[in-house]
Amino acid sequence: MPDGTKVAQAPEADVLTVKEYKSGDKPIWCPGCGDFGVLSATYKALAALQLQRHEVVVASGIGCSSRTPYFMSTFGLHGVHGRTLPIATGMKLANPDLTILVMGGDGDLMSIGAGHFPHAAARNVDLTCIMMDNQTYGLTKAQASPTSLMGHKSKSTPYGVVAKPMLPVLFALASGATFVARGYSAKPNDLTDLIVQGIEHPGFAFIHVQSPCAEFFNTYDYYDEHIKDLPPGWDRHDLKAAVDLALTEENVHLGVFYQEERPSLSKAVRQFEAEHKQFDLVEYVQRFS
Amino acid sequence: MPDGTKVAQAPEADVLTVKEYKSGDKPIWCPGCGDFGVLSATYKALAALQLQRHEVVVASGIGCSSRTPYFMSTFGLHGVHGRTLPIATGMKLANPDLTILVMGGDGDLMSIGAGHFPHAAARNVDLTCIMMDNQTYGLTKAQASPTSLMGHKSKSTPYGVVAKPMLPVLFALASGATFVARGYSAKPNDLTDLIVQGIEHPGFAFIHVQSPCAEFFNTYDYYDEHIKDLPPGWDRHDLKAAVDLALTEENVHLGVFYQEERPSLSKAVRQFEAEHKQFDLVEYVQRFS
Amino acid sequence: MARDDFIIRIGGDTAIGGVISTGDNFTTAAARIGFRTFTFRTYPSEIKGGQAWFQVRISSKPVYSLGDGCDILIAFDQEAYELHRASLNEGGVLIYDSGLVEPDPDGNIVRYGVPFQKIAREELEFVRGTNVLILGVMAGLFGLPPASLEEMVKSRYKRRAELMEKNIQALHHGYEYTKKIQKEDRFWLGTADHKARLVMTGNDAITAGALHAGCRYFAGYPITPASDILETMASQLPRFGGVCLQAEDEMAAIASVIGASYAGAKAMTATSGPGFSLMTELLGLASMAEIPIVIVDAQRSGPSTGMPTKLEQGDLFQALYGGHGDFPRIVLAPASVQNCFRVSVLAFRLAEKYQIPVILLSDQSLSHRTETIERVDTDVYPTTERLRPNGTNPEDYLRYQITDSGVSPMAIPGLDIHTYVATGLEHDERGHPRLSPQTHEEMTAKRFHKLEVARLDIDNEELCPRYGAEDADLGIIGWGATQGSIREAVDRALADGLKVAAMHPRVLNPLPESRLREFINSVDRVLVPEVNYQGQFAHHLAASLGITPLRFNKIGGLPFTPGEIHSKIQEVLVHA
Amino acid sequence: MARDDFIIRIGGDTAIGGVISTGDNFTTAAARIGFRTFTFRTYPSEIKGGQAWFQVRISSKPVYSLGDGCDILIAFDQEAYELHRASLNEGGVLIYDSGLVEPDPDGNIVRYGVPFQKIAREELEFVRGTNVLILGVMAGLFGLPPASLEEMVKSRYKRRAELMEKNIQALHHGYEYTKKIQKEDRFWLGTADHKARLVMTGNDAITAGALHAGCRYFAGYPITPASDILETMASQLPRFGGVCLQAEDEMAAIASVIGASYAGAKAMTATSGPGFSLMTELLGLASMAEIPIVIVDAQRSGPSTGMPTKLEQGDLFQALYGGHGDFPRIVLAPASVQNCFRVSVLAFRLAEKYQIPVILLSDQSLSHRTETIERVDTDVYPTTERLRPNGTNPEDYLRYQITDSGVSPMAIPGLDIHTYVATGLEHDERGHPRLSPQTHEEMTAKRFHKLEVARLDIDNEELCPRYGAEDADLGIIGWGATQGSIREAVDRALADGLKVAAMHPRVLNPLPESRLREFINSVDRVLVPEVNYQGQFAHHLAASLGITPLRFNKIGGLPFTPGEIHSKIQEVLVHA
Ligand SMILES: Cc1ncc(C[n+]2csc(CCOP(=O)(O)OP(=O)(O)O)c2C)c(N)n1
Ligand SMILES: Cc1ncc(C[n+]2csc(CCOP(=O)(O)OP(=O)(O)O)c2C)c(N)n1
Ligand code: SF4
Ligand code: SF4
Ligand SMILES: [Mg+2]
Ligand SMILES: [Mg+2]
Repeated sequence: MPDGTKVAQAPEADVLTVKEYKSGDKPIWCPGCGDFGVLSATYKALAALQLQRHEVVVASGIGCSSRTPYFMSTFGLHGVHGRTLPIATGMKLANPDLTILVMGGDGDLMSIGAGHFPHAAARNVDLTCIMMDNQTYGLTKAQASPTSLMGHKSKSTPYGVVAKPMLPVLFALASGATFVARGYSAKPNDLTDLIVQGIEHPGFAFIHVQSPCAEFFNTYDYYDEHIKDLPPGWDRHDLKAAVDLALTEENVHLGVFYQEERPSLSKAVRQFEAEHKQFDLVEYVQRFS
Repeated sequence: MPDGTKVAQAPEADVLTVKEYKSGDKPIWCPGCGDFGVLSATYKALAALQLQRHEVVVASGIGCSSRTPYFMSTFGLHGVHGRTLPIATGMKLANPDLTILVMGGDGDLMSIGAGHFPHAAARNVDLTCIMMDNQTYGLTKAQASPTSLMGHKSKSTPYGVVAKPMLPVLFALASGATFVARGYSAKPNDLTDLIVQGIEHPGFAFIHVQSPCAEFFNTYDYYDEHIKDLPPGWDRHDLKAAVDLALTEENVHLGVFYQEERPSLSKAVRQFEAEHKQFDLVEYVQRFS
Repeated sequence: MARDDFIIRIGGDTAIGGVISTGDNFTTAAARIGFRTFTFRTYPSEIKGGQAWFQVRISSKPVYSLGDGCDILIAFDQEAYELHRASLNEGGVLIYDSGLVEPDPDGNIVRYGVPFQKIAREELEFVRGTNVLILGVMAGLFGLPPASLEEMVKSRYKRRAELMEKNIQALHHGYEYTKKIQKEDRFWLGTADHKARLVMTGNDAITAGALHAGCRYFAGYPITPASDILETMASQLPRFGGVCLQAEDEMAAIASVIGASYAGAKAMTATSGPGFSLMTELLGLASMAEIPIVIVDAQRSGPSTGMPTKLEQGDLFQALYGGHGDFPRIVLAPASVQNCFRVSVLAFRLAEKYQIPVILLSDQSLSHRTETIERVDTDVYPTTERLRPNGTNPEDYLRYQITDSGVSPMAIPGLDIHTYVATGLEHDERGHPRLSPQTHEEMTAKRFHKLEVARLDIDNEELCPRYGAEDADLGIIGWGATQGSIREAVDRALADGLKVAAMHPRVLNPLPESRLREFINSVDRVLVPEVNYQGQFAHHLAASLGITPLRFNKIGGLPFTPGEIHSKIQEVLVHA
Repeated sequence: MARDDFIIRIGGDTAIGGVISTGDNFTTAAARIGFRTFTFRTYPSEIKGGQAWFQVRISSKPVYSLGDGCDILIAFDQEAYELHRASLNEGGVLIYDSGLVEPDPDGNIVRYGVPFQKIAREELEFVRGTNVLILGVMAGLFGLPPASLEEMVKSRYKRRAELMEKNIQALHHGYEYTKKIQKEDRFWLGTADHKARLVMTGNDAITAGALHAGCRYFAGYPITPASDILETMASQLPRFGGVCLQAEDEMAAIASVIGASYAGAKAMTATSGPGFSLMTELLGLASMAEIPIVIVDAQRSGPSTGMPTKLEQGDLFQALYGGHGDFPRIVLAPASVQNCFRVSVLAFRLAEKYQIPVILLSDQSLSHRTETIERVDTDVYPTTERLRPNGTNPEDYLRYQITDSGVSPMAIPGLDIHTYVATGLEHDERGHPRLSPQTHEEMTAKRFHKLEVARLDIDNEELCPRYGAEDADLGIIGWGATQGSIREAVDRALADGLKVAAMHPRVLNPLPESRLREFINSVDRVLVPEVNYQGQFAHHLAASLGITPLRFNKIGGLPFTPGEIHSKIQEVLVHA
């Protein structure tokens, strides 16, 4: 949609491998950080889909997880804390051919960004939102987050968290997301597959990733033990079943909880364009005479 | 909790009637506005509970519905658009003996205020949140709101709303609210009863009120016809049932969907106080020597 | 001698209704046959009920302001009469519903009592026709050909034949009624030039300017008095191939505008004070990441919720200085409805050229008042495209390259293969985070340097016009919608023989320094009138130019009248 | 001659670790026996890895600043050596891990190479003891009694006997090791006064001041460098009978603070730039509804996310002018850690007394550096309670009564029976919405009048001290954490025979105008040094006092050193 001529594209490698999606910059995360797994799954998903680097934008907020764009050779935007979903919505509406990934933390998307999440889901903005949930604030060094469990003691909650943890999968389902899944950073191949599906899904795809913070809240042992696949024969089109499971499970099921087809926002608004007579300014100002 | 001596209380009438809860100011709503019904139910609920006027605070944001505090003889705060829940949280934490009502619109609480709602619910702040849902922005004259139905044409959505409507009852349940109910402004007696229960509930009580905008989006006929009670034998302690119904119904069931006991935020934090050694400043600064 | 430059004010409770529409209809009819009009409207804060009023100045010559007081007052009810009686100028006309209003005797005015409601009820049996009846009376009394009004009524009810019929009847009834009235006043519309002009509000003109400039993405959240920009964009942008989004709040609105611009669209949001305050953090991101955006702030009376339906020029501080850290932004203020179009186009020009957030400060009076304006010749206002990395090898691409102008090429995802990461962290030329003192110094200087270059674009007569005496003793510097009143006041003072001049920059940051200095140096004293309490522009001028201007402030929700400024000029020059 | 006023800098990669804790431990041990200390620390932006450094100045006499460069550099690795070598003063000492660092030959410094890591690994078989080993070496080389360090190690590991043992061994190993070193430098800690002082950071002192002033509600959202105020409040407030909330964002934080204060608690929030920008709208509500709140903004290098771990004085504009509409707020800036306590108490005093939002501007250096400070005598800082409607008949109660001071009695729900509605709409004295010009004028004047009355409280020597020559040619006006460096620079310039003086107001709005004017009038020229790009305070002074000060700006994330300001003084007075 933007004006301006499409610049002749430089010849890309015939087949894009993971290497091509890496930027020169080495991730600055702590050794063992779950985000490494998410990053590598993202590289692999892009390679699997053979997406052109200049047609992909990775948008993020602020946090350890939100550093991701710097490690990718695609376009990227590292914005402010909590506003990534509306930023990405603008990108998609203005330039609907782009593939847009929103990557951020549990704090970024569910605390300061909580007000935007249900609206992006309800609008079915066509993007893939990958939330790296470490149940803590990594970058600001270990305060509680909205997904911290009750009783969790942290620097900011020395006597324990008193709020019920937010359930990201339930929150997404209740908000009207059309693709809702969970992955685990320590299972990057499965995660790759989810990201591929999320990108292919024509609407708001939410992927909740358990991505432990090795430095401040190391939950690998817990998740290694508890993580499991969705029940066999899971019907991803059964919203009620998805909601009921999300309501009771301990955030440990991996796979696609739910998927539905609904016109995406960018599709719907382009429809208006098609349906209504086009104007130019002269015609438009006519109405003021 | 605030310092300062309790001022000798002026003799109140022995029994407080609805009249005593009215301020001198006449509501400035349009004739037929649903908010009249909500206001009168609120008066009646306070009278039913015989709450002292100076121990009640009605907090609101901006919108037609948020004008409510001016028509009450209690304490009140008419703040800014969307921030009422955190304002009320501060009130309750600072002064836990107060009865706090949060009153506002679907725009105030679910659009600009959507980020605060799940957190207030998750924390189980002990207050009663009465949302007057007219599926439109009344005060700014008839733009779409988060509860407007898909396809709804409004001044701001001349080609129809493309987002799925938010489901306030589901949103509250998914966020961890411990009391969730729905009323209808045209049934003020039932609504009074819900508000009484909400105030008595020791935690976050959310009351979704269908309160039509007579001026810009008159839905009386629709609701008069469709509104019905919760199914007979409804078990208000069954979260799954509540969620399942909220997921599928058309926002028409009246009554208490769900109730649960969980320590409220103000209780929980007072507990910290009780459990830990009290300091004065001299003791405190000791640690820096 | 008949006067064809006069001011009509209409007042009444919105519960009765029709105050604004009666005024609007009269205005449109007059404008269609070539009269110049200038309106003002103010709403009560109540949702329904409370006093609204509408004012229109009509003339066969160009009009620049609302004028002083009113010449003709049409009182729908007693409260309206009481509220406005003091504003009726000597020799003026009071028209009132003689069934509802009991005016006091007053020898200085002409009074016409007509039982409007009674006539509508009893003679027309059509109560809802009261407003059109009044229109007919106004036309008869002041010489507006009823044909022009009839045409309007027809087009309005073109799909409801019965209503059309009844309204036309009411119109003529009113018109005929005036034949029974003994005309004692001297107001009479002669003939006008019959030239086709546009009647637009400031919001309309801003929106039209944006559409012309190529704006193809708009996001906003409803707020008075900016909502109609959102509403117009919602209905029109799809017709221009663009997209409009009603966002969940103002942060989401500006965030999505930043995203849309990053992705290549010219993008805008519009809001008023409270929403503008909420945008503070993201304004800084746009400046730091050098993403062009346009923000319209239709100022209203603050602080906080303040007086949402009233005007004030109170957000200048926030526009100039709001936000943490040092970052540049451009601030514009259109001076009239006609000027709104040009300044709106300019906003996009500067935003795109300098990759910087541009704030366009309008205000409630400008947003909602209409003016007859000349047809815009769009060719005069060329559109501007941002600098792209055309031809650069993607490996060598520096998104934040330090250049002479401070402007660096900006790649567009999907169109350019020059991938990069836009960021709010301090960064090197490639856009990689870098927290060294030297980088921060260089990059801060780069970003601010763009303002210095932009200053050269705007430090000119067109964007900073001067008016009045060459050799003035007093120089007035104004901004925004006060221009018309200042201009008329200067004219009156010149007629008094006073030496006064005025300058009215459209760009408030960066300031057109050389024009301003020249002006300041050419006068003895500087007066800065503005509709706010703190003298925000005076403060900015004082700090930026090292002057100590006289301040002249008015608050309360009403615009300056020419008379108020004229008196102030006299006070400074004559009585001082 | 031995020098007992010297500066140690320690640098290294955080992946190795221990840079900050080594410095902190040495500092605490020195302070415990009566030395004055002044520290500075800076973190990398990486989560793990990247260069951190710590600096401490130690003296037996009071110290006011970080000083210039460093006298002793302890390089943990090669990169640290390279980063800091140029900062090592002539005659200084380089201590380095001879297994990791290869220093260039340099005849102007003394070098002690010790294979720290190797010793720890091979001799102690305790790699994690490297830092304590270094501490032992530092103690031995510069005369700190090892007993004081031993005590610290003991208390730190009091619950882990084995670790305690190993660390004490490492400590003594390091101390003994120095006997093998030929000491060639002249730095030696003599004896100090053994007086008990406190070692606090600015954040600690602000928190302690707030607790003393009666703050019983705190809400915040984590952000560098303010997070530790939230963390301390979370652990301490319950012990004082108060409540602390980690909010979901900064808007919720300030909103809940407004609610808590409305409900009667003294309430505060703390944040840094991005969060402060998000609070803009609600700041206006607090001012309009006259609800006392305290906001700490621990400034960091902006704009946008900027350089989150670096210092800058870049949020002054936002503090003074941020927000739509005209509304008053008070802005304070503590000048040192010692001063933080007092200014924090003052913040609550002014907030409660004038029912107004008070912004306390700290910065990253002040937030995180420690100083040895004198024990606070809390009696000197009385607490203040807000005016209540005691005795008034509730029927007659006017929440927003217009009074001589502009301050009106504020009822507290539950305690007072004087119910009212606090509001952000313009309102009459009772608090009822009222949108008339007259009400808006009167109420705006009332709200701003409070600043004029508050000015009388703060326009005094205590809160606006003057320093230096009586008959100065050059007057320096500074604000915030630059005080120490300015003071030392003035001392050096006075020693040069230059006539220079300094003034350092703690209150930036309202300005202590009479003290400032007197000072300005007493000097020929005014210089305003500040750590920002635009010269924000200079701008404010220029607009407010009609002066045109010389500006001296530094950005990049490091504080002014005394030497930099001294050179500037010389440049202005000698070389000009
Ligand atoms: C407006 C604002 N508030 C606070 C911060 C400080 N901050 C940076 S990241 C962060 C939270 C990080 O947590 P999360 O989003 O879960 O990401 P993680 O680091 O855990 O990956 C916070 C509070 C900020 N940058 N901006
Ligand atoms: C920050 C901000 N944005 C926008 C507005 C304008 N505004 C006032 S009320 C309102 C929405 C009203 O809708 P709702 O909350 O549903 O209340 P209702 O009037 O329908 O009862 C809006 C957008 C505002 N006052 N402040
Ligand atoms: S702090 Fe935690 S989340 Fe952040 S980089 Fe380290 S391990 Fe990852
Ligand atoms: S506009 Fe609608 S919501 Fe507002 S007062 Fe009128 S009827 Fe009620
Ligand atoms: Mg996290
Ligand atoms: Mg509504």
